Amino acid sequence: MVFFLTKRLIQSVFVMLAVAFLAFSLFRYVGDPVSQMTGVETSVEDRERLREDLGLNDPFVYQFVRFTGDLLKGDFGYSYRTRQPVAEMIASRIPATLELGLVALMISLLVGIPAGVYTALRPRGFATQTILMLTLVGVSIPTFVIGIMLIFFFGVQLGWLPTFGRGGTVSVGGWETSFLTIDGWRSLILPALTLGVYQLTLTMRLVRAEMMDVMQSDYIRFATARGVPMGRMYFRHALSNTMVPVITIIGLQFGGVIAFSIVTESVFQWPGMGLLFLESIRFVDIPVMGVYLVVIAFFFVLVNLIVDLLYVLIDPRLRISDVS
Amino acid sequence: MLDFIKRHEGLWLFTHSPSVMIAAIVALAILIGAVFAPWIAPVDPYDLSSFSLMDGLLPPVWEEFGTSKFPLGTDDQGRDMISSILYGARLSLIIGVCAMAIASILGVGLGLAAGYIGGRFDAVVMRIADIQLALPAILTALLIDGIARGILPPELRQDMRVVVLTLAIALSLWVNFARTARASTFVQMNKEYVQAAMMQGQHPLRIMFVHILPNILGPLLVIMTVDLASAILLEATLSFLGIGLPADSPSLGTLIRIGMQFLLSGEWWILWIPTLFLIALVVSINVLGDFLRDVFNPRLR
Amino acid sequence: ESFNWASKTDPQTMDPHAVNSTPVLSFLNNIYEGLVRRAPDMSIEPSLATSWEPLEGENGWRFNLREGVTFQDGAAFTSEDVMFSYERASSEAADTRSWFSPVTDVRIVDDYTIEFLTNSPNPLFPSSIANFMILDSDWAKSNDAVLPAKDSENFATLNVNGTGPFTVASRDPGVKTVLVPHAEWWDTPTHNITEATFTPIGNSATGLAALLSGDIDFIEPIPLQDVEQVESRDGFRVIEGEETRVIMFGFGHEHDTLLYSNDVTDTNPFTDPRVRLAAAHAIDIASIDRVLFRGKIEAASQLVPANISGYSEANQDRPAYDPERAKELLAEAGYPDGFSFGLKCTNDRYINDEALCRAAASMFAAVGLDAQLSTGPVRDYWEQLRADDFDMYLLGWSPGTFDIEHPVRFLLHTQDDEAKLGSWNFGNYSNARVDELLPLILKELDPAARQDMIDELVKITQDEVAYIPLYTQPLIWAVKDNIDVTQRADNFFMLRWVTVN
Amino acid sequence: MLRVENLTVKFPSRFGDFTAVQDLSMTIKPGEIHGLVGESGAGKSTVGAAIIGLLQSPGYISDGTMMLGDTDLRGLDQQEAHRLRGKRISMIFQDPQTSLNPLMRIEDQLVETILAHEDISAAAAKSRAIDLLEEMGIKDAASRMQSYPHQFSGGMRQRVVIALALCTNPELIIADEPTTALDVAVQSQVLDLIRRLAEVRKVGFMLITHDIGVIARIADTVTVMRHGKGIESGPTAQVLGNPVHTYTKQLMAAVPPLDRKIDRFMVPEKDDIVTPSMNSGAQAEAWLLSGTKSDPIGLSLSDIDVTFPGVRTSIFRKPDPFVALSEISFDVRPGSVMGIVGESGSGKSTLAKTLTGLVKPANGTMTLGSADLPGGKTRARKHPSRQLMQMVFQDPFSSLNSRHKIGDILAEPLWLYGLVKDQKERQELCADMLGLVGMPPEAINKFPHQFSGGQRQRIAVARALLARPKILICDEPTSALDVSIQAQLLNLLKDLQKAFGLTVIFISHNLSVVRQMSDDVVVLRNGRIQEKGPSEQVYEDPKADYTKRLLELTPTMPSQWMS
Ligand SMILES: Nc1ncnc2c1ncn2[C@@H]1O[C@H](COP(=O)(O)OP(=O)(O)OP(=O)(O)O)[C@@H](O)[C@H]1O
Ligand SMILES: Nc1ncnc2c1ncn2[C@@H]1O[C@H](COP(=O)(O)OP(=O)(O)OP(=O)(O)O)[C@@H](O)[C@H]1O
Ligand SMILES: [Mg+2]
Ligand SMILES: [Mg+2]
Repeated sequence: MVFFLTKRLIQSVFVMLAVAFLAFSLFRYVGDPVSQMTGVETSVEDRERLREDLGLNDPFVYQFVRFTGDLLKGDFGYSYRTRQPVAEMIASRIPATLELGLVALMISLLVGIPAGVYTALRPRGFATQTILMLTLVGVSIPTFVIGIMLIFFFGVQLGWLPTFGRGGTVSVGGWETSFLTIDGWRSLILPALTLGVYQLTLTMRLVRAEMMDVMQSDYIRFATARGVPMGRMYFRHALSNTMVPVITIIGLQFGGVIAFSIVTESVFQWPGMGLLFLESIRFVDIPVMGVYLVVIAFFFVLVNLIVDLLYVLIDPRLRISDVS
Repeated sequence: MLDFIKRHEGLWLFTHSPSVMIAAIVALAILIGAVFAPWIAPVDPYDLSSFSLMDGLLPPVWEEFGTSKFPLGTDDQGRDMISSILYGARLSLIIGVCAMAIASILGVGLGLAAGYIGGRFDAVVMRIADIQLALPAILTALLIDGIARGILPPELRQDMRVVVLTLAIALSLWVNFARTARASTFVQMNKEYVQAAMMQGQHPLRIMFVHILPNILGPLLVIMTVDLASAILLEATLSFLGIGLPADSPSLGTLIRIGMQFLLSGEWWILWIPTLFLIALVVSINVLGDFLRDVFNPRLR
Repeated sequence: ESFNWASKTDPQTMDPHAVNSTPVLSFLNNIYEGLVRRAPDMSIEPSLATSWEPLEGENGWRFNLREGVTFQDGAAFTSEDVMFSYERASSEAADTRSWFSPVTDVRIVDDYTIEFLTNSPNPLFPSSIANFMILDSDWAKSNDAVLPAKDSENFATLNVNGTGPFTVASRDPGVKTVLVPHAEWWDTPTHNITEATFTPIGNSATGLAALLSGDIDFIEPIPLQDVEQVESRDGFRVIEGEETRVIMFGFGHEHDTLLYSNDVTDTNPFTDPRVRLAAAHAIDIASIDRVLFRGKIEAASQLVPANISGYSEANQDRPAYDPERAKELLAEAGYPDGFSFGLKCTNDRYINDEALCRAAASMFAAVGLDAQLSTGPVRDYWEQLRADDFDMYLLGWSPGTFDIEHPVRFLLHTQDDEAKLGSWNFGNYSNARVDELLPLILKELDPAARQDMIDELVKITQDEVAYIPLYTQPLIWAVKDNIDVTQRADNFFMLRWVTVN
Repeated sequence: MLRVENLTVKFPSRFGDFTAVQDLSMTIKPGEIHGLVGESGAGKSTVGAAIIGLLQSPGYISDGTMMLGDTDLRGLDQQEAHRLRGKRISMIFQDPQTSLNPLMRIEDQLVETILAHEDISAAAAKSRAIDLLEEMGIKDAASRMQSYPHQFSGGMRQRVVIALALCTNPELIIADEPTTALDVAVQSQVLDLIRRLAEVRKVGFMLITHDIGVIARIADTVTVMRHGKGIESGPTAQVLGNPVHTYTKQLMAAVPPLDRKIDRFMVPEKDDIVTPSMNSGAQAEAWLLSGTKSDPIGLSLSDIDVTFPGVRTSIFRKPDPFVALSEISFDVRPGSVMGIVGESGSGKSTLAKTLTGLVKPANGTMTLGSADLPGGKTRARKHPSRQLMQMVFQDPFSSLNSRHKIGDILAEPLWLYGLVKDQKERQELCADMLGLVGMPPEAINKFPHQFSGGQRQRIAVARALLARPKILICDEPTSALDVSIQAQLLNLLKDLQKAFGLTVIFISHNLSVVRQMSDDVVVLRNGRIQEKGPSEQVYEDPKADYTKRLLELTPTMPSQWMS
């Protein structure tokens, strides 16, 4: 088990390095930072001087080594656009994105899992067919359309919920959270829903498929044959056995949550990393884009390490250490 | 005929589920419309002289001020909505199908080889897949866009946008194929027909593509449909974020992006007609994908 | 009263000398002040200087400073601060450096008098430094912000200390910035704001929704097509005006060949004024106005709108929409079937820029000019233009000095890197007489003589179709009914003119 | 106690209703073990499922009565039926590997079952569970109960499964192939346990199996099923020892005896399988014989070791390799049949893979005829042994590529080894070869799924023969087949071996089958040879303890029952 985790850790480091390289090497080609950093009336010499100062004229390899070196030192550089340290900018946006992603994930799990179980157990019911059809439509509508519709319906027409931003946040030890104020929660509902709908559908369908698979398995038939109560059978026996594939996919879907959080954040003006990233694309803010990539990769790797740990928790067969 | 249908499980199921048949008809209709757009669309949206700003913002024919010349109305440029949508579906489908094709060829090839060869090769392919997974599609699109910008001469850039977008989408989808192909290959590797072929001394490529591939096509087909749907959506999303196609190349995504500007202004048709069209297309592809999933995994029925 | 407003972009920095862009300058004008400031009608009025007069016997201006002004941290304002700010704003690290290119020296006369020497008589100098904001020299020095930050942040990037009516209470870049009134402000406040919160909202649909749901009180700009919707709702109002920005098409005057043509590759037809005029005749501004801009634009005949000083009344006609004439002209020039060329446009810089270009391309096509349209974000647009990577391009220009000399200097004068002239004249339009007139216009103090020279210059550029001026970009602000705001033609939003009823 | 009358079960499908069980009647008394035998697809499992109310959808009981004591099992609603399951009827499934929930401790699974049916405290349930496990022969039950299923061996797991079925004292236990997945030794223990439980606890057992030996050993009464119908029923000794019905007689004749070697099997007349007719494969036979350029060749192995890399558990320590075969040496005489027996996991398949070059031995040498036979990847793809050695695999369902037509599958060796260049000739030869193995030649245009297991195995044999091999390796070629089909295939193999002078390596875990087939035999255990020698000698006078024990524990029928 320790070995299993160490192995994953080493692989993760490798993934991180590769992403750092990609982040750096490829964003070198996107646009020209100098034209973004300077205003309308800056002269050609001034531009050239700035280019030199930023090290943009140095050889590619040299720039990359400097980039990774700085990353390792924890020096993430300064934004071309705001001139703030990138580390601070990103750090201040992480809570927003993580809380949004978390709530979206919670919605997707809390609704998706029961719905998946229900539709697996009653595969032919009317409700099941309706849910399946609705979710199919759900994954077929682009996220941004869903977001805008929600805003106009709940924000403008009904006026129930805020239309943008995070609302009131409270700082807990430097972490700006929306979880502690009513306003914060109200602001969270629409974006989380927008982001969650897609994930919910995936979760539901996955749980359903796995559940139907597991329900056919010998140990479920055996449990039925010895009269284990139905509820216990569905949730204790069947559901727990669907969890390994389900959390695998949820871990992988993290990438999806992040990708679509870019869209959601842009629609809801949600002050998270995705919004920052979009802004930095618009301004060719290479340091922010690069670090964003690295941070995303880091979270991805982290989530997948956690998933690996969860496997070990869920599945006793993986606890190799106590096999005789 | 009836007997034939009865014998073929898939066909039989197909003729017995109305929703799947409707989806197939819708998908087929859209496909035909898209393929034959140049012949059936009243106006060619790429021919700038074929429409005029003076016809701009006309509503569909059933609304006040609508004219039968533009049954579904016009957009802010005076383009006929029907033509835009047909050409839009054409472009979206081209991008989706090509992206899916590239992704499947790349993914299946790598996945199959990884599953077959195993060992270090497998590890390397899967780590590359991990890296790809860590980069959301939008980021991939930007990266590809960046490379293209770096290596393409300027006069090609505009024309290459479709190619760049297709590549970007393909790159963000191949992992699915690779993982599935690899997992299925692992299963097949334990089947004795593969061992028989290996033992006979058949060429590895032949074993992979002639023996194993046909046996793992089922799950791959399912992924293909699902990924076709997501490729189309991804194109729309990228276009919405302004990193997709330019506005004068009408894909369903750019049409919706343009339509978004008229969400509130009363010209609802500019947004909603392409949106509904996109939803109809994606829903029917997904329904077909679901259906295939059922056919290939009878246990889940 | 508390007040919430939104706009598309967040000011990148709080440093008044670091970035020379409208969002930054507009925002900081609420916090910092210059020696002079602009009134709602754009005229120059005293601010930190109570009066100013040209120097005698020398080229330059003397400014008499206001006494008893304090910075937001309580420090007193003196000529030292002006001197320091000048040095800072004209330093190499500053993006505002070019404002001071005519300045040869600055002299402190006493605590409340300061003189700016220029290399030639410069009647426009006071109005050209309306956005030159003064910060406290001690504050900057003690906080290590002597120079504007260029590739890293410094104290002044996030913190402020101006003399203006508002100061920053909290700032979360890209998310929100809260301003509160500066209690010790020297002028009498006309606003009734106790706290003002600014939020950047990039997506215009979201912004509009935020306004309509009451989450914000004011937003700028809103999409033209939504004006009706906002006005039809109870409790909201749209304030329309004309910005000083003129939108135009430019040509690659000095290009030998077309870059993006499928048919004409050996020559550049746009070097022929008849072809340029044909292109101008092909544009149907009226339809563009009606369909794309919902009747909210004013057609333009020259590079500045009518309310800008130096506007040439004598030349206010623009080429009429006349496709037939356009075809004739093309035939005369030797292109009876037209030709194809590349048209470059932004898609996120000006109002409806992409739609405009698509419409224009279709209008060009109607006379045989087959425009290969390429639109893209502004992020690398200027770079492409600078690299001469265009056949025809879209440009919008707002005269920073509110005088016609500004576009002449940047867009019409032959490119001259030394003298920093013609730096945005991407196609390098060049006319010896224009080049000759510019310094004369700059120096001339007699308004009538000056106008004559300007009229001549405008006439030349119109005859040669140096650019195709299209229209003046509209300003569309949307507010709640209970808010009074004052719209200024430079699209600066001044909190001190806001009242919440 | 259990009385089933005229039970009929149907599975509706788009082809109409399929009757899986028809008019079946039987009774089981308390303490009685009632065997249900019959070949695959006879409907045995369906009967069990119908009684316990777990028929797979869309199956339904169309007719008949089922009474458990005074309870009418057909009259129960869903909930009543579920309450009755476990309480009064329990079931044991074939595979102990998959019958237990891998994520739950044994204790939890036991306690939950007891608590589901009885109103006692959790502590009481736990102590009951401990007693029960100890009764099942699991030592130190209290602490072992804390383990997860994967921490138990197969036999122990099946004991746990039985304990689970027993823990609420049901009247009837339906055991569906409870020992099929187990070793003979473990099987024997489990059978003893069942016997004891029936006697001591007076539980009625319905023992479903296709292994007549098992029935003979412990069943009191037996029902023979075929095509969903009960063919014959009564006390075991009477039904099996003195069968009345022809089908039963044929079935008995097809069972390979352990205690003697017979020349050919009596093959039951079955309507769905064509009996091999040697005359229809004349062309193929001639072709095969014409290829015999030289005499049969032999094979010898000396000191073969095969290891697999162990599971790595630490980055710092290299894992211990897993030794699958160690010091294997034997010679296969040219033209003879070498039998290899051993329990599951003893390394039989690994040996076959080593010979065929799929696995590389760590040590030792192999020689084919007089030439050296390189192992693993060092054997070139074009090495002559690739053609000379062919293999028939265990699983007829996976050894043929289900996406290829039979014709293509068969033609592959001809094409690959360049034996027949002409496409049409190849097809003709393939069709004729099908005749040789007793299949209709039209089969070449069909796909594997259109054939039964026995037919596919014949196709596999045909494929092997089409390479014109000198050596045929058969890795458990009949273990997935019914006895009657097994008998046919074994006859076929014997005939072919004689006709073409093949050298055969015949691998099986079934001692009786190996005895029938082989000239020499090697007994494997844990990768080591326990005994080798001429087969009659090994069977009649085993030297190694292990061989003796194996022979003893294999369930057999009293020899007087066999004609
Ligand atoms: N769920 C089902 N749907 C349709 N047909 C079924 C189903 N289950 C069983 N059958 C059919 O019923 C018949 C009897 O099957 P059953 O499983 O009872 O046989 P069996 O005697 O237990 O065979 P085996 O020894 O292979 O387990 C078979 O022909 C089978 O195809
Ligand atoms: N590729 C492999 N990697 C690791 N261990 C293996 C591998 N193949 C086989 N083994 C192990 O080698 C041992 C012998 O396996 P083998 O398949 O030869 O047994 P067998 O006698 O054929 O058993 P069965 O009757 O179940 O087919 C088993 O313990 C198995 O787990
Ligand atoms: Mg069965
Ligand atoms: Mg084996």
